[in-house]
Amino acid sequence: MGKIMSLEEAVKTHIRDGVSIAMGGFTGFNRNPVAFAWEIVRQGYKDLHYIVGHPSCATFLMHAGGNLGIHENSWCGFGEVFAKVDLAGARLLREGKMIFEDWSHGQQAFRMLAGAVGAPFIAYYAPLGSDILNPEYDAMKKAGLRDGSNPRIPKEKFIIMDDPFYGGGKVIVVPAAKPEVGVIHAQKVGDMGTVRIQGLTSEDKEIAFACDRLVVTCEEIVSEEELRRDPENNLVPFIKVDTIVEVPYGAYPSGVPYYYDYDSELIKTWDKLQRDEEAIRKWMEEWVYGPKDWNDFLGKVGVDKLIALRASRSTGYSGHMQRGKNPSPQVFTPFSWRRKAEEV
Amino acid sequence: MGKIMSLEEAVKTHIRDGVSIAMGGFTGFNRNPVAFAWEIVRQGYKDLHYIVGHPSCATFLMHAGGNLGIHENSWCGFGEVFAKVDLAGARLLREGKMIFEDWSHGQQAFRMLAGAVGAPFIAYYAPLGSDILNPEYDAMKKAGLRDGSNPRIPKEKFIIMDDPFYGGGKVIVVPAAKPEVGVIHAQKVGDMGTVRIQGLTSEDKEIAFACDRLVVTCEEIVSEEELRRDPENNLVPFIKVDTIVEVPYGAYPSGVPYYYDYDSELIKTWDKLQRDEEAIRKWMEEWVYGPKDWNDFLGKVGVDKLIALRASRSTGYSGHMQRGKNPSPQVFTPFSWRRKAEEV
Amino acid sequence: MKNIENVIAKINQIPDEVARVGDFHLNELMALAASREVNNDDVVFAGTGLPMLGILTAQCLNAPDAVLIYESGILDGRSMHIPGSVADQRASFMSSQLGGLMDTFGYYLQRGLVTLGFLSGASIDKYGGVNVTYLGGDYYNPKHRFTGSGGNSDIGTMAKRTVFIMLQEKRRFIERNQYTTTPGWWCYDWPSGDWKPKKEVWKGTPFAECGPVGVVSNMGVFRFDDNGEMYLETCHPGVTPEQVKENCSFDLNISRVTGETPKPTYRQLYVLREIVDPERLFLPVSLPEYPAGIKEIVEA
Amino acid sequence: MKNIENVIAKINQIPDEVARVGDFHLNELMALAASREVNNDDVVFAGTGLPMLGILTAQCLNAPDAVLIYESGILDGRSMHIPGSVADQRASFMSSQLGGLMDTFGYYLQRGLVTLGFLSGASIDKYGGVNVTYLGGDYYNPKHRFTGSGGNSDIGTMAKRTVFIMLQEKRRFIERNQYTTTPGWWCYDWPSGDWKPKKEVWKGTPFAECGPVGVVSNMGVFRFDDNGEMYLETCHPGVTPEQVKENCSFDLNISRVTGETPKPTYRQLYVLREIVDPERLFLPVSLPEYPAGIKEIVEA
Repeated sequence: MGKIMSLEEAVKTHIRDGVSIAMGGFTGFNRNPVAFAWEIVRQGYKDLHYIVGHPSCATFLMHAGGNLGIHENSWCGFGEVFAKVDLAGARLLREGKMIFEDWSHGQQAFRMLAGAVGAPFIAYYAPLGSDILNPEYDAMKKAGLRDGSNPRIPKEKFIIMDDPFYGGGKVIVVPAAKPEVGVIHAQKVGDMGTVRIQGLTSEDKEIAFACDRLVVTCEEIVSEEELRRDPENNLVPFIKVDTIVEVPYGAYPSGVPYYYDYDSELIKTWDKLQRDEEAIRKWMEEWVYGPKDWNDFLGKVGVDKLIALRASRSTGYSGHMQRGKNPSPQVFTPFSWRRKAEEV
Repeated sequence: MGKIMSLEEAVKTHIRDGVSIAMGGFTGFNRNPVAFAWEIVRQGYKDLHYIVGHPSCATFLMHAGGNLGIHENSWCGFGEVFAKVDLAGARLLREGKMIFEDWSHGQQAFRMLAGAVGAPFIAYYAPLGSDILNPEYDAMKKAGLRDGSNPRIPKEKFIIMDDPFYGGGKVIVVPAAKPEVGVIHAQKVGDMGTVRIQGLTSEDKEIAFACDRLVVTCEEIVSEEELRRDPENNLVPFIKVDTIVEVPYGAYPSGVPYYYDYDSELIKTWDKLQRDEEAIRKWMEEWVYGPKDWNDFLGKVGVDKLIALRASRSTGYSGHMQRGKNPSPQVFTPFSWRRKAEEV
Repeated sequence: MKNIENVIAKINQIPDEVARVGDFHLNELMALAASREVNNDDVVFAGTGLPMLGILTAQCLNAPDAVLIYESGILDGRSMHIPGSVADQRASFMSSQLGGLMDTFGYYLQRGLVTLGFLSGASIDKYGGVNVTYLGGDYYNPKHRFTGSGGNSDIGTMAKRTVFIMLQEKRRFIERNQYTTTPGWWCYDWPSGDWKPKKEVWKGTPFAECGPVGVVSNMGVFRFDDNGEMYLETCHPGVTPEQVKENCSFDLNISRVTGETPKPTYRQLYVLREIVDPERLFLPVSLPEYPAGIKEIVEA
Repeated sequence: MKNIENVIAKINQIPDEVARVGDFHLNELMALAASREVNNDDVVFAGTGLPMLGILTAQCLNAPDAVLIYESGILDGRSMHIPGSVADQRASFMSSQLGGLMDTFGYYLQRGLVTLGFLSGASIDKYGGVNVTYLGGDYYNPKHRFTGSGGNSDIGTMAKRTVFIMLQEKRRFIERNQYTTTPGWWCYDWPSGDWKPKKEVWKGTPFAECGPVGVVSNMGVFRFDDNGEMYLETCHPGVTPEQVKENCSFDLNISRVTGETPKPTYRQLYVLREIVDPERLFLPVSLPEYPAGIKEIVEA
């Protein structure tokens, strides 16, 4: 089909300095397109305009790599159990090396939906009254970016208008998100491009349609026919997919339901390292710039780790990795479910 | 759980004269909540404010029964292969017995989405330039209904505004749809209310969330646990469902994928009868007001018909019913699929 | 019972030569004229009937990669049996995505992914604007009330190109529609209601250049000139430009006629009859017979 | 390996009597204070950590029908293992719907279905407004930059009731936040930026009456009066109202204190420790031991 590429090719084809890009997944826990971000860092593109909610591991790498110029975001951290704050990003912000525009999760999701369905804007009430709407804190306007010259940057961050239909008070109208490139990580993609995602979908469908060119990295390229036997379960149709990259463990250290769990250890390591610029630099040298390719990186991660993270095909997560201070109890009955249904 | 009711109870509980109501499915082909409409006709409610796209069989019964007062609609007919025009509705319109407001499919879908996600309005470009936007043809305004007194009727049919964000010309802003009652017909509903729909979903998810009270009629009430094993495939969560009605063949003569196919014969009969008011009246007497209950109606339809319509659990439709002038060929290979993948 | 594998296998045995007048039905000619509108890279929004026949035939022959969208929520279904409507479960078989109207009108259509729409209408104006709402009487007291827009006005304004299939009658090819459901190249500028070029009314939107590019009637095929006015391109076999003009209320431009609408080939007829609609859901039950040489292959 | 069925079966054997000071950890007290906020008919938007512990405990005891929503797209999951975050696959087990952010922020939250939100913050003002964006320096050059809103400002303004879990420090309980991420009962009226009651700014919307109803800190539990001002309701065991007031920058109203924050019962502690978080993902690893009589039942 001509859609299937290697990771290197895909990044080279779709990324250039200054490109606007959205990425999928949710925090450090679920389907961040990490391998793709890792390869962006290796290829060294600059000044990306990043429009996202919370693909935290991918974001951290690009912060550490200094690849972002504008970052529109609603939650910048790793994931609650690890560390909520992305200090590498905070540093860039403080040093004026990156323009950071704050949104709420709901706003970013609605903006992405508007972009996905071709609407120029969308109405959302929250958070009326918040400093997110403070004109002083419209970082992109302050930087002179809202002059209409960039077709992907709206002339206003938002407008507030009175509901003309139901007399329902004020409502915030936010502009559609229009990233040039979207990157999502899926479990399976058919050889023509049909995308199947298992587990929560975050904003991945909205990103897939809001962007002009979509790259889907995936755990497996499978027969298109397999995915079309139950088309209700496909998230994105093949016509919206420009490039498919098969990259096993491509979301590591975030998790991919039914394939592998998140690696708390690596994310906690990042959290420690980020306090010290030199320490991050060293880590990046060894783990990002050093490896021959993604498989080589996985080789360094090691088999023991990958086996510990192996997800059960029944529950979608690992029953074996230790997450807390005590080991996970082996539970084979959905007890809280049954408690509710039978005992109450 | 207290959610499960009989058809009679469900109609009595949720419908009253003048209530605003949305119904799901698509034309006469797919999951019209026909049994629910049939029972509305039997119980004789008047002046319903009906906000729909195309649930054609259900609509026809309520036209013939004279139950509708306001009808906001984007396509009023049976289904292309039967007859495109609903003459019973046209008659009511002509006689001034029903206010009919024209929309496009896209507008009604977007309006229902806005209602579903709590937005007071939504932006949609089409059909700029059409008589659908002609102020003279705003039937509800003409009838004095846009005075703000009814919280379910917006003060404007639409506004046209300039896109303030991307300089993208004019865009139509349409108000959210806010039906009081929504009725959809599903294949399976869990005993707590989780809804599973197979095949195309039309606007059913949007209707389910846009309405204040949702009735789901279904082919089967099943164990909630069954539907929760693959929650990705559920369309509506149990908290949004107020009433569940198990009514086998509850969408007949429209089809329900994997349960039964549409009955062209009955719909064609309707098309013939609708040309003659007296003929419809007789049909209604015999088939709607006459039967003891829905099962009694099905008894009149007869076993031969129900067996002919039986849907294959593989394809979701009947391989046996004759639809065209020739019998259906028995095909067991998805030939057009394979032609594309292998031969081209 | 026919073995469908054999039916398919024979496509290439049927000669791709032009059929003689008398060997095909007018509906077949029209369906195949529609089929020629489909490019291999098109994403097509198709309604039921002749357009569906045309596109399914195109997928078998000239445009195997064309993608079909049914407005009910189906993308690229590969039906084993011809759907009776866009919402027939048969339409969803082996589709890439199966969703609902937000998918088709939002994620696909308003997102700008649809390149070709096939529509019909009760009447069409000289700029390709279409009425599917009512004819006769007035809006509130119509003589003939039709279904209303459905997806007609959405698709007709936002698909890159639209082709209409129409019955050729004086009352259907008109100067201005009584009700413009689907704007053509000229339309109303609300709230003033001024009649203006679509490109002006839609200026700045992503859809200003989208609109009708062809009409297939039972008498000929029509195109639109740079001013958005309809002109006759070809006449169906046996029809003269003057006859077409007589069946138009507006002053049809017949100065650019290039000749006759191409007749179907036997291979096209074979695909249409034996593969696309063997059930005769949309094709008439009595069709002209194949000539002897071809009949032999078909029945072998 | 423990048999989880036995662990559950023992819930009712553990006495529901109030634990003595020393038999529980402060975090447990806080989680259980959160748990008491949950009504049986609540639809709860919960974040990770103490709120999750509180709600999962409530589902086992006082509010079995309460419905939990994780903002990532999960409704009513019934986890076998405590999720490490709202996007942990563990959170989706046996859920009623598994979708994405449009489901949670659109179909559930802005649609008005969420009755209770549990949130935290870096600082809180006396009207319950919260900052999760930055502290120190200024917006463009922050001393401490945090995650930013996430769902905090959405949930905090559109859930019917919101309860915040906060660390009690002078710099965190303040007159006015340096940055108001999530408005409380007073907030900014943009574009003027006037500071006004939320009920005025949000007047006419479906959410004018939604807002903070409680704060649980490590020293006490707070409520809001009719003017939307925070007051102290109870102090945790061993803490005086004056000590709480000292750890507040604004002039805390301590005139309405009703007494001590209820101490956990042993049954609550058992559920929290053995059923909700046996992995000690959020609870400290070293917790006070059960008293002998209870230990016997637990270990049996």
